[in-house]
Amino acid sequence: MINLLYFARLREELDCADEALEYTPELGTVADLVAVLRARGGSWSEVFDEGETVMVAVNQEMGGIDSPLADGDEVAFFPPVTGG
Amino acid sequence: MINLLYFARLREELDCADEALEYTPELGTVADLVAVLRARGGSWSEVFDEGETVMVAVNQEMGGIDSPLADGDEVAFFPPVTGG
Amino acid sequence: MNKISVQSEPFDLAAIQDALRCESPAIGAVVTFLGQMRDINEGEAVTTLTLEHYPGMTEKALQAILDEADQRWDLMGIQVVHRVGPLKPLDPIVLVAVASAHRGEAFQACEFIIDYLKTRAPFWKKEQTPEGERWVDARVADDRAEQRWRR
Amino acid sequence: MNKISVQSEPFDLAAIQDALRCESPAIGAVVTFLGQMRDINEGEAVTTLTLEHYPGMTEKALQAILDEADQRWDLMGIQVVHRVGPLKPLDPIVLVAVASAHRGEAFQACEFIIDYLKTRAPFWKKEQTPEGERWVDARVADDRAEQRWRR
Repeated sequence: MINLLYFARLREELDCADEALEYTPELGTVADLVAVLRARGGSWSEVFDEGETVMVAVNQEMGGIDSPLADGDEVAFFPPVTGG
Repeated sequence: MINLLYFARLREELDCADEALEYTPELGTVADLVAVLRARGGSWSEVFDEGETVMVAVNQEMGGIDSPLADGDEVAFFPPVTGG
Repeated sequence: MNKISVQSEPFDLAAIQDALRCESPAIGAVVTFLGQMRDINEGEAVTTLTLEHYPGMTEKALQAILDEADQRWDLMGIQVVHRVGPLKPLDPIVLVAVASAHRGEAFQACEFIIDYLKTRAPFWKKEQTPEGERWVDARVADDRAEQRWRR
Repeated sequence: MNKISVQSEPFDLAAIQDALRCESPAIGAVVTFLGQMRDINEGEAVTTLTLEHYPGMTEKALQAILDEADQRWDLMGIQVVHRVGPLKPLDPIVLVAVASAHRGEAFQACEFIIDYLKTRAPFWKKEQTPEGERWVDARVADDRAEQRWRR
């Protein structure tokens, strides 16, 4: 499984805070995962549109589109951070 | 009159915190005043030796060797400051 | 000693600074940054600010920033406190306090930490205004501030 | 509002910062520098530090520094407190707190003020060590720090 988390504006637009996704070897990188999510259509294709700035963390460390994925990973998507 | 003040190490070395000096037109600048003080000899010539770093304030504003003097001025001599 | 706290409760500015500065009589300088809620942003009145974060990752991201500051400068203690949840104008949001023997390093490290926190720690602000709610957009100025420290 | 105080009594760090930051809900950042007495200087133990100053000129010199900071940056209040008289290790010596809408200006102005204070305000430190008393020499590092701001 891959544990997916969504924060802030993304959580609201997707109406989803977290979900568990079946892991398959095709999910080699974050890019593969984003393609799966975008293919869901509706708000998913909007949020993960190529023109949108979405940040990703893999196992609670900042990652990128090329970050490799493995079974059991925690992957979080969120907008650029605005704390401080 | 010119009111003279000495601070910190200078005050201790001269054993003098303040004094009033008769104003004369020959005291055109701080340099003229320093020449008078240096001519006193002893610790005065040491403290105001050319090799020593002495700071001066005229009427409570940082000045220099060329600062003009006038009757009634307050002139203070002190070592480089070390607050903060 | 470094300490990180992410909390919904208010924090005691004086207690944190005193604990930090009294850790060692070799400390000569403490530089503190306090960020607080403004009642206006981009020209609009803001009545409430709500801070969301990513529990677990937040602490790790802050720890990584503090570790990097400790590598770059000779520091004698760092305290970071960040509020989450609803805040009102004048409420403190974040505190970064850095102790060092001399002031130059404390100033640099404190500014470095808040610059990095603003672009790398997973916090998000939502504003309540008379026109409704809105998520705060990341500021380009914060990206630029962070990039100064790259090497 | 700017405020300067030269005093022999201890000061209340929290009260000063709170008074400053609560002056306006348009304030977003408060940067504070606290300098405190170290128990060792140039390798020697220091038991007491005595601060002498030039009453009258001190306040004017500090005011001139604050006026220049206000000209250079868009600030929303500055508080400077400097102790005089005898101090013990861990005693706060000086506090510089600067409020602004955004942090960049508050950081720069705070560092500018302490850098200038160290070379332009008439304070002198005398240290009591086991070997006797000695006047502290001006640090070349402080001159260099001040020169960064020349323009």
